[in-house]
Amino acid sequence: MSLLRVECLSKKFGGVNAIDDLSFDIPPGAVYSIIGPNGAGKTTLLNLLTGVYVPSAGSIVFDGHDLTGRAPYEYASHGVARTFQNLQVFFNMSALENVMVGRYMHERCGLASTLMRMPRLSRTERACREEAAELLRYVGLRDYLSVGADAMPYGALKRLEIARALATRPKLMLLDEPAAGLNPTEALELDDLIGRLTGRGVTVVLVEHNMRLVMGVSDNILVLDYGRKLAEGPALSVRNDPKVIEAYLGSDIARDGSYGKDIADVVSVAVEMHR
Amino acid sequence: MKSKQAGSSIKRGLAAVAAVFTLMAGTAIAADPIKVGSFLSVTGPAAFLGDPEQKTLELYVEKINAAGGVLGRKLELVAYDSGGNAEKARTFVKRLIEQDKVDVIVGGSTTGETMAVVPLVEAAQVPFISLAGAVVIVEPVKKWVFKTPHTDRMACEKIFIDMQSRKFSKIALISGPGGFDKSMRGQCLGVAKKYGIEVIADETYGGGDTDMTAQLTKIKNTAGVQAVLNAGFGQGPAIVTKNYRQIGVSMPLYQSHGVASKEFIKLAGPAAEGVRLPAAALLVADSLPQSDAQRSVVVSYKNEYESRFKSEVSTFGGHAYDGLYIVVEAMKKAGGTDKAKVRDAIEATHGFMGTAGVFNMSPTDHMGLDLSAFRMLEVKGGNWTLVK
Amino acid sequence: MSAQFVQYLLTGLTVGAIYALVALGFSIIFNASHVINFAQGEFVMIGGMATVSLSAAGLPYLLAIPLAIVAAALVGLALEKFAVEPARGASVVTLIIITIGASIFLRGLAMVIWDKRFHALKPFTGDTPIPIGGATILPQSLWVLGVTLAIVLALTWFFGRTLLGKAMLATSHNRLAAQLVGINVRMVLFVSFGLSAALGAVAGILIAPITTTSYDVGVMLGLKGFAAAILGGLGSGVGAVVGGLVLGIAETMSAGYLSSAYKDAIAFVIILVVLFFLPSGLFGKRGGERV
Amino acid sequence: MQSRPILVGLASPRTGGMLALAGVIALLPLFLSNKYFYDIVVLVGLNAIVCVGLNLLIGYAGQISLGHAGFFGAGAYGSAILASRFGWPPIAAMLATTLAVALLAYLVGRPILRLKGHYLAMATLGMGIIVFMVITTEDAYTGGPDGIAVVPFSIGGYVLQGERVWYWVVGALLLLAVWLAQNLIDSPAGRALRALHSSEVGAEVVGINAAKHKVMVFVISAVFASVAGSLAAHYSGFITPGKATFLHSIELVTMVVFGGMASTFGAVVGAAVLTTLPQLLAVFEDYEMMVFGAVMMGTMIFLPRGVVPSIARLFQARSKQQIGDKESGA
Repeated sequence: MSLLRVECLSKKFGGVNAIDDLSFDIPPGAVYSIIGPNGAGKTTLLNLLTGVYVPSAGSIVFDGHDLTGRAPYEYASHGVARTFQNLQVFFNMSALENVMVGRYMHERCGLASTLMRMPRLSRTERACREEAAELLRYVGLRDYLSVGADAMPYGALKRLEIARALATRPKLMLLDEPAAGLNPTEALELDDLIGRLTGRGVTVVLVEHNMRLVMGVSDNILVLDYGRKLAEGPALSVRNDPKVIEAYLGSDIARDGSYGKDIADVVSVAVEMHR
Repeated sequence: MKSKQAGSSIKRGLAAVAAVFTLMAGTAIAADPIKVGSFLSVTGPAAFLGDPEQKTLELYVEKINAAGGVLGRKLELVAYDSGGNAEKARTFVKRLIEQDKVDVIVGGSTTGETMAVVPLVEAAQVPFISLAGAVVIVEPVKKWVFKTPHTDRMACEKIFIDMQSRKFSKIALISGPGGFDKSMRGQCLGVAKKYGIEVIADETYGGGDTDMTAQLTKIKNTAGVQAVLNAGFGQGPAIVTKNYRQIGVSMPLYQSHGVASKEFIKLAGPAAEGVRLPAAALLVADSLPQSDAQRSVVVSYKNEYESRFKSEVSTFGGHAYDGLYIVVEAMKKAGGTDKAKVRDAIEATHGFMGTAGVFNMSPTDHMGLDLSAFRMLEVKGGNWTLVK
Repeated sequence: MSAQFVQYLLTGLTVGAIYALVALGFSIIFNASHVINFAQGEFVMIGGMATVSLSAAGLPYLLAIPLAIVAAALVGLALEKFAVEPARGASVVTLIIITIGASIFLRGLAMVIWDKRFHALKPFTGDTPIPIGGATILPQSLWVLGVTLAIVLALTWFFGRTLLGKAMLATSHNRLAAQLVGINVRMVLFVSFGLSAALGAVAGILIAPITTTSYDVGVMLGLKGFAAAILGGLGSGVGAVVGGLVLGIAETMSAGYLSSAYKDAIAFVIILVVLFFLPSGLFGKRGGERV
Repeated sequence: MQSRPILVGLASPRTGGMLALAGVIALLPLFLSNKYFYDIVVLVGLNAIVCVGLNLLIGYAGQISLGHAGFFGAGAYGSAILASRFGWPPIAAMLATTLAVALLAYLVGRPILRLKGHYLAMATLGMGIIVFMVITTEDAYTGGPDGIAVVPFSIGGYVLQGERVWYWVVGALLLLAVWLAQNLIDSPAGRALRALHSSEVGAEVVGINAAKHKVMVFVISAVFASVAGSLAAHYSGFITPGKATFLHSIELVTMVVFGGMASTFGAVVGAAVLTTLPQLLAVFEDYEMMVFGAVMMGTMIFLPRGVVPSIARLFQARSKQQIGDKESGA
């Protein structure tokens, strides 16, 4: 049984296939990583899997519901949460309020009782506040409870997004490059955090360039190249797949040098494996 | 935290405003001079009305004071600019009544602002002479409200009589977006039948429109139209007149008294030749025969105004002149500024010769002009001339 | 019937050309600053009124017109220098309110310097209507169309061929990148205000002989220009021109064939419908934000 | 964050601000020496009600509207026509009008709130102008540009008349409006609005239906404007299309931004300042317009966040500094 089933998914942007006839299954409880060179379509795929983009073809079935073509908030209501590579933090609020927004689906009430401020609302508000504070502590942001998001450091914002996503009580959490821009210590802490997420019963989809992180936590890895599936399988088999090494070595350097460090990572890992 | 600060700063702000208010209140103590209140569209789309009206009031209040005032008291003019906005006019009239405690109000350039303040002056029982055109101001009669300009209905009638004499029975109407335009359009449609005239095309244009050829082309292509009447004021009629000639319409064009000033001819240029409109004798002051009873009044007003402000006289300023002098005469008759007595005296105005004609008011007629006060004018050689 | 159509078309093109010039002004400033300059209409007014007063002072058009354009451009530069520049970093809405304040200020100033009356400007080359296919057109309308065309060509050259123009274009695409390659972004902002003020002034001068001018003509023309710029797609030069022409023609056609009372409403309905299907206007930038 | 003691709760920003506003409304009559001043304050109150609603849309949800004078005008004319021409009881006329305006806002809002930024500004502007044109053109019902007289407001035989009575009515309604707005802001829905202001995608992926919320707040703000319009019509006793023009829409937005976006009390202050300013500036006569424009520009240049937030920030900075001084001194 799979939590998320993707079949023949395609997305075209003006004639270019960003995602091309892609199919895969994600079982519940796993950490499923998506890797690939820059421009392989990883973020596009995440946008498709959360309803931000509407697919050109194919279907997305989550937890038994066909969500193809639905809006992001409908994905969320079925238990899909995500973080963003380009942060989508609510900078006009405090950290606590950011997480409280994440509780929205479980707390909202009718317009009339909102406007009249019924006592019930005050109670749920208090509970919401406490739960949000708890989540901030859980991701290690206890020092930032009442700090404005616009005054928080980058690393903290990344974890803030995770806390906000957790607040929706997701079944599936998609993390888009959570380690990018973090220092090695923070990246290590992330390792631990992802481990704890699966401990809570949340299935994790990880898009990441940091190969040590990916190789360390993943149960399964999907390798994308030009929007197509290059390889899929457990970390070990993907590591040894010559096509993967070829894709990384052969194309990425020529295409774009901006992720030099990641490439070096990949190369070193790949070369190590080949010996 | 933020909004708590906010709350206390509002309090401070409001207290400051209130303090200013009380200061202003303090200035209104002396009641020695006779206070004439006014609110006029000195700016905004009706500025061409309000501007000469304000100038006229200033000029003649000064003149009357220089000659010793009224009943031994000086006149004091308290004037506000309503910008043609009825809401603003309402507030300023409250200010005139409550704050400035004026004895009488002469003002209201447009019908909209006049009608908006009617309930206020009626409630406060202050004599009010409006300078706006529409017939609704004095029909039905309101106890404290009078007006000096001819009504739009009279303008329609004057024009239709002229059309009748030229054997026109099918005409087109084109009107602007303002209250004056709409009201006159309504009145003309209402009285047309009485003069055996049928309106077979009825077009409108918008405020700030730069071109009316589309509407005029439609009129031109309407079969049977013998003459065109344009109800409007401001720049609209000038553009209509120009476009009219541009697309080569040959039927006679009538304008309303809303453009009764030399400025219209200047704006429309040569295209204005042959345009007819009904207006007060003021526009043709110099060509009035010496025997004309109105001549001395209009010539002296024209000369006073033009030498002081170096700009052409208009009938609009004349309405303010008439209003001011009707009030002054009434105060003299009433022997004071008692509002009820002044009102009665205004209502009893009889045979007063103003720039618009002879005023004969009565309890059923709070304007007091008849059709004879209107003259039919035609533009000839770049000037207004009397149609014989 | 067809003569009627031609007449509506000619009228629509003339009016539309003026809207297009005003819309171009909106777009140029928008590209440089992402601000909708609500004082754009006042440049139109300044152009017309300054020409009126200069030619009344005895200057021939050949002198009065360039002087009026320069005057408007100076006002545009001053607006940038003293109102927009000091508020750098403020939100876009704040900047918009500043330009609304500026437009009220300029209108008030014009009222004091000049007066509240309408003024006529003599047509550049007479006012004998020229017959075209059963319809007529004023020589001044030809001036409007011709000058607009010339300006569009000149702007195409300016943005495509000159260094400054390319710098302005680059800034509109990516301000940060432009700054990084050494473009003086503040200079671009400054120039864009001067340029669109000059464009506005030209529009005001061209139209004044047809419609007369006064201290508050800027309000409606500014509004229509804004509508045209949005219809065409903000920031797009082609869009501004097409938007202006479409708006002008839509207005006259509705006045001619449908209802003159509702012609503006019809024009706005057309804009709303276009935006419903093309949320960034006819030629606006497509594509959403990247996440 | 633990549950707070009751006393602190009372002094919370919300309650504190409400108490302050109530205090101002209660005490202001001490300074109002005649009906004219009452009139100004009533107008301030009516504008403030519109601005409090508009601020929910602009300041919190981040959606611009340049068409709210249209809703104000629709409210005013709806009430006026139903009550004065068709003889409905004013309260019924007002309710029916409010419902109709809410429906209008809903039908218009659904398609146009998909637009963003300046495009939304244009669409709302166009909608407002269309409402205005209907009001001026359909003169058989609306009286055209010259406007129509409106019967006084009455409830069950009691007629609301006179500036003083209206002062208390409008004061109470303003408090109610502020209370409703504050309740909305401090609720899940309010947070959702602020969230989609900051990042629509971010809000959507936590389950917020952005389109629905935008339409909801658009309708709420339209209802505020419509009710204020209905009241204004009955209060004035006469209405003209002047209050439905796009210039008035811009004036309303200016009040909100001037007072401070995302600050309910800022909206009230903005309405107060910009409504009274023309009265104070009347002494400048011909220079009034220039001074008004200059005040607007100057304020926004030097207090770009609007009067209330900028001043609040100033005080915060100062009090922090004072605390710092004390600590370092001790």
